[in-house]
Amino acid sequence: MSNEDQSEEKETIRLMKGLHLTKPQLALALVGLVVVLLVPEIEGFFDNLQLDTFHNGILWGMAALGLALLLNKTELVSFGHAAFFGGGAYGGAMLVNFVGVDSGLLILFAAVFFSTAMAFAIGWFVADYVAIYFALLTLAFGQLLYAIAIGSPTLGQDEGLRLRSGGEASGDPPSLFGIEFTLQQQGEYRLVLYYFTILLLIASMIVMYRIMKSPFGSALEAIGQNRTRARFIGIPVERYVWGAFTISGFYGGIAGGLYGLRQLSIGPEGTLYVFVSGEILFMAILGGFQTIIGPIIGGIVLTFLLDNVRFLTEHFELIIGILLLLVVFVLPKGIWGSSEDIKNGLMTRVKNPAQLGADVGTLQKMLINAVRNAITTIKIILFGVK
Amino acid sequence: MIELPLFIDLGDAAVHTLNGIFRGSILFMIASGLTIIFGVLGVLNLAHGEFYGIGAFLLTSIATFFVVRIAAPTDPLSTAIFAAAIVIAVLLSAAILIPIAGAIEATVIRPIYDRAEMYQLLLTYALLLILVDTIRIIWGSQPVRPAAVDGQQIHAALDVIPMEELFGFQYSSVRIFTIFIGIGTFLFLLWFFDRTKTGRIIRATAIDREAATAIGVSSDRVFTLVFALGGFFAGFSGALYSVSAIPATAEMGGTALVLSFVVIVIGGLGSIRGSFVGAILVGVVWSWAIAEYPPAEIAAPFALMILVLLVRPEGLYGAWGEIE
Amino acid sequence: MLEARELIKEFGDLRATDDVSLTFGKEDGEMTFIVGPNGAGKTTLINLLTGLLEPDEGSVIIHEKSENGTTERDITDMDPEQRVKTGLVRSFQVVHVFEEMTVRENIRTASLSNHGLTRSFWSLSDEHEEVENDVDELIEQFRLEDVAGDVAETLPHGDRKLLDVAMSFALDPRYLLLDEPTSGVGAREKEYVIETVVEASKSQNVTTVTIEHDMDIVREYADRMVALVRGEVFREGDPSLLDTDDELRRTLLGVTPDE
Amino acid sequence: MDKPDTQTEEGRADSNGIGNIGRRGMLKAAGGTALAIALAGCSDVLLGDDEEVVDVADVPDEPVEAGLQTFTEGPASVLGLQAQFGAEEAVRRINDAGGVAGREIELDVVEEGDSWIENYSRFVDDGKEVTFGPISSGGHLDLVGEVEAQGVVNIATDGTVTRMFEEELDDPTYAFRFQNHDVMEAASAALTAIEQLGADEIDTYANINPDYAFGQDEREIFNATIEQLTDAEEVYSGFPELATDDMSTHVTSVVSEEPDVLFTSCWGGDATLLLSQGQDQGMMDATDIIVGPVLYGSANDFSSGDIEGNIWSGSRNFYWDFPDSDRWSPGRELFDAAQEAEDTIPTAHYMSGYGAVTCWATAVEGLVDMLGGWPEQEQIAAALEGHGFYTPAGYHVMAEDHQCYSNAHFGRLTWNDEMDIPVIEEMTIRDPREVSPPPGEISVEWIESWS
Repeated sequence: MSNEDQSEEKETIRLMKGLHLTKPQLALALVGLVVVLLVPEIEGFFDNLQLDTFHNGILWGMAALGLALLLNKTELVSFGHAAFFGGGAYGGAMLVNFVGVDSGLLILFAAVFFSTAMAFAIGWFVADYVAIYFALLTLAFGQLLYAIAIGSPTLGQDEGLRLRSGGEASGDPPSLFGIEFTLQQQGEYRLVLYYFTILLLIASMIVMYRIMKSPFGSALEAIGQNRTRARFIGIPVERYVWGAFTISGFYGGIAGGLYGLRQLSIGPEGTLYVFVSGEILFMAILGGFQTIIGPIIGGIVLTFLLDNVRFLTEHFELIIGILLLLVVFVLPKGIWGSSEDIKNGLMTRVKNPAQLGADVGTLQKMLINAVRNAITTIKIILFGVK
Repeated sequence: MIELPLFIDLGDAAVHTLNGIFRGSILFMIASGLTIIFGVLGVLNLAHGEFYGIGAFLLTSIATFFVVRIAAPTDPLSTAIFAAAIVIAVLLSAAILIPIAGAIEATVIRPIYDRAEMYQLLLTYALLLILVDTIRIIWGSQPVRPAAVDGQQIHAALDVIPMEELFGFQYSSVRIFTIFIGIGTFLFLLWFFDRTKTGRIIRATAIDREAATAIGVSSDRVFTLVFALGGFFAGFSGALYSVSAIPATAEMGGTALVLSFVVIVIGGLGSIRGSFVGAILVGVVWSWAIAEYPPAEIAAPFALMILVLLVRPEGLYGAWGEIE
Repeated sequence: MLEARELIKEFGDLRATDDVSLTFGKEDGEMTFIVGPNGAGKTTLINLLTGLLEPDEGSVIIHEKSENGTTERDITDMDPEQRVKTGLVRSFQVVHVFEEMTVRENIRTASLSNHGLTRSFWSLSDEHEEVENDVDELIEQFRLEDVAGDVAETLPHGDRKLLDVAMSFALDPRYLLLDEPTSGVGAREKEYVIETVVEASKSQNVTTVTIEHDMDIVREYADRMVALVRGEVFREGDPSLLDTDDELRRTLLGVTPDE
Repeated sequence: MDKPDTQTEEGRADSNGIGNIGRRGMLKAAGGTALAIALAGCSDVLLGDDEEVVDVADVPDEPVEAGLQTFTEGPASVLGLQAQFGAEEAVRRINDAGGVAGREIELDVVEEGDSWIENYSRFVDDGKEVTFGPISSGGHLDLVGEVEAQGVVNIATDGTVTRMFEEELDDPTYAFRFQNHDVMEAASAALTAIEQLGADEIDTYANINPDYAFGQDEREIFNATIEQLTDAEEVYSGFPELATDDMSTHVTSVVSEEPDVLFTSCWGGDATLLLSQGQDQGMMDATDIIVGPVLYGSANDFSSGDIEGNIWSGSRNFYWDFPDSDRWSPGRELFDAAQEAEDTIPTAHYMSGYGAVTCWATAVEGLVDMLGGWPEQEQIAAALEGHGFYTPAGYHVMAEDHQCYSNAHFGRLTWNDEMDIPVIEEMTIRDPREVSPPPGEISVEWIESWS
């Protein structure tokens, strides 16, 4: 879907204004869409493919997509994005618990409204800050919300809230599009919600694509690259960062609201804690935040890992840590962002097998360097800096 | 049997404050490393809290090794020997972190200095996960304390040192010493960066990496040294905390890290003075918040941070990435 | 007409501008050059006028012609981005461009802002005809055609300077404040850069205020010259003063008439 | 000291306790199957060589796949690993006794983390026939809706949300809880304090509870009970952050208030921290009695210096040395098994895992006997309601509200120098009817109805 540097010569197909795909890209997009739509059908055939995981992965990915707007354009690292994901989830849950609403759409609306309002409020505080201060301040706001949720008996403290009818632990799921579901029809409810999610996913990807390609997107990019200059071409920097932050919170709200509707039960640990913010951030980077589809892929992949490695080994943190390490060194543009590089790399090696020999050489050099570094380190520790 | 000190006499307010200063001293030793590493290397090390955790666990193992081999303190001499063993255990725990941190810097941190912030965060987060699990593999996932001495925790065995005669009031001697060590660390760091050659080289590197390289300083070595130094102090404070019988857990690094963020943001990133004042402030405010309004326990440090940032966006001693 | 009125700015003990009062553009399209030794407060003055710095005392006024004479508009408290909307635009001594954008995107972004389009998040950046026309024109005017598709950080220095100025022109300036547009540019390119800038200013009748160290350039292009020394206005008047005023020559060039 | 008038080691009276039921009687009550006997801990005596495995044609050949989600890491692993050890011991015994109606159990264990729903769904997808866990109370609330919807029986090992089966779940089908109605332990704590000090002697009390819903619940019930029975007034209530690293400020506050009674529901590392910092600051001298329902859960982490003073601890529904293990070998055998397999003192959470598995296995075995074939989930769920069974802890009944009822243990926490471990002495055991509301009633309302 993303197609940042399409060359004019290639034959493209225009899906909508500003959205042109080459034939292979279109084919890939269609295959992807079909796969996504068929996940509920095919999950039974694969041991490790779970609709739950896939669905949640998409939702986390949507939150990461909102964050990618900040990362990619304004070059700001938000380390408190769980505030909007969790804010959305809680916003929806509060409507269920305190107002007694059981319409899924209203719950989602409340979720989006609540998290957008929160992003609007927090954005006012943080829009002036840059670099690591921005990261730390967003982190502080995120933790403050976590502290409020876990300390408030009204919000259920660590137990969180249920989004089932009456807010009860085994109530019926909310209604969707006027359809009522009983507890036993929860599977069907989730299926409907899944397809609804796909619809919203496609819509939000298109919207994000357009935002990134729009004059507003250009202005944000200008802000990211040189705030002073942006100011002196007449861009109201803080207001625009505030706006981008709010949009990003809006995405977090949709994702969090749908997450609440999917889980039907939410708590602070899983939606608001600082490491949740970290996960959202890393999903965006893992998939490739410079693309539209990257954060979604990052969301699905990391969620898949988190859900599955746990069943394989007790030491899943170790495994995931090593994988992230590899991402930094081997796939800096993320999985999706690097797909072109990987393809090119493979093609060169197919055409020119001698390259493989050079690879071995590079690897050798890297190893020798690492050993050398280690020796220097020991020397420094023993004898100090020169 | 050892007499337990009672210090009700001191008055609640003073005890709450001392409790806060104690915690602040521990926090300072973690945060100072974080802030120096950020100031010189420009990397916010998310795995920094794990150095603290590893220090705490190392102490449990090393102190246990000593405790089962050395006579329990009964008279001044045996108390002195015992105390010396514990001091050695603390220093040893912290010292082990020097090669650990140094090796981490040289192998995985060094290649990412020129990368964008988010990659540095991602990498150090990966390190955090790896180190947490390494702790679990070595020490297990349940809370660990050093072996008891005749049923007493180490600090209780050491609390026979008469505080009342020394200071005129009753308070845990180990805690008092920890506070002194915190202040000592602060003064040492000021002296180190101001007066010593190595300290000045580090500062020069922090201010202008290229200029420092031009005058013949190996920035690689400086970075390794600084990272190892940060690891040392984090481990040191973890070890000290463990001496006070606080159970070491694999997760302790996370909480310490987040609180250290609060401290260095309040103080100003890169400022040693700032992190000292910030740490004591966070500790005391936290302690008083619990005493006056218990539900504020978790939120207090973050609320304080937001408040400070609203009034002084660059932190109390805003140094912005240069060591001060 | 742009007026600096009794501007004072202190940095600690240092008074960077000391009660500076100046008026620029009594006639539209006037080209004023500011000269002075290092640390004379030239850049500070421009920073105060454009809003990068806030003065400790004094004000910045724009005089606007209207049907019933002129009206004064105090812009001292305005943010830089608001001042840009009044036509007060600047360039920087150290090139400030969007390094990872192409030349075209750089100018386009400025132009989008000028057309008030940056709030639009549904249209596409490159689909606004009026913007594209402006961008084409500026690329031609600043002779950047060959590098239009190149990323800014890869450009040679002279082109970067031109790009910086071209972005300012994309904002339809009425007052253009240029901070050493030729600094760091090689001798041969210098002429080319300044000529291009002057040409553009003349053709659009823009009032310019330029900081310049090269006295030959000042002699050749200035309508008027202001010399700042230690934060104060030392001389103000015709550029020929550079040749006639001995004291000025001494202060500025370190030369005495005898030499 | 006056003898309390409830059952004690010396004065067991009530038929619901295990006291006056002989082993033969128990065998009868347990349904007589080899499995039930093995799980009650009497295999060596009663089974001998003639163990008889139920042989029914309709029982599948493959083993029963079961899943347990528990905290294997993090601060709560102090509880979670005990539950895992207990469940594994029960599984071992079941398999040694020939399985459940001939089917062995294969138990998969996964870290519960904060993914209760995902874990359960995964278990169900993987074809687990029964699931156990979690430890987390919040997790249990998350989970039960899922269990009810997906219809594979889950027996929670902990998940102490008082209102869970009182208010949240009306008419549950598949979700059960073996341990523990926290009302029983909090009320026992209050009763213990009153027995020890006398109702008239208690004027003030203080609370230190972990800052989450469980801590709030325990405090609420303790306060309700003590205020119902005495004129005492609460002088301090602190909620240290869960798994905190410093409680000294809370301790300072308690010491300065000098309450007659301190109640604490801190557990795991929090319990050791509270007691050791309490020792540092003289908290044991500043209070007349400290009552903590879950203190013994940290039995493996205490040192003798931590527990000096008048500290009384609960052990929920199980204490390995009650009745005295010299006389009651099942307790000793379970202790030895835990020592041998994991070098650990089995605590109440060991029983959480053990009891949950036992509850399910004995019910299913009985059902197979009755039906002559392997039962459906619905049938198992129905059979679990009202199901009574024995473990080395005594008799338990899974009531119709899906909350298991067991005896509550409370006694003085002391150090056993001989074994060099903490033990509980002067154990008082309370019938569940004494300290738990009847199914359908709300705990606090029930306590407030006492006269």
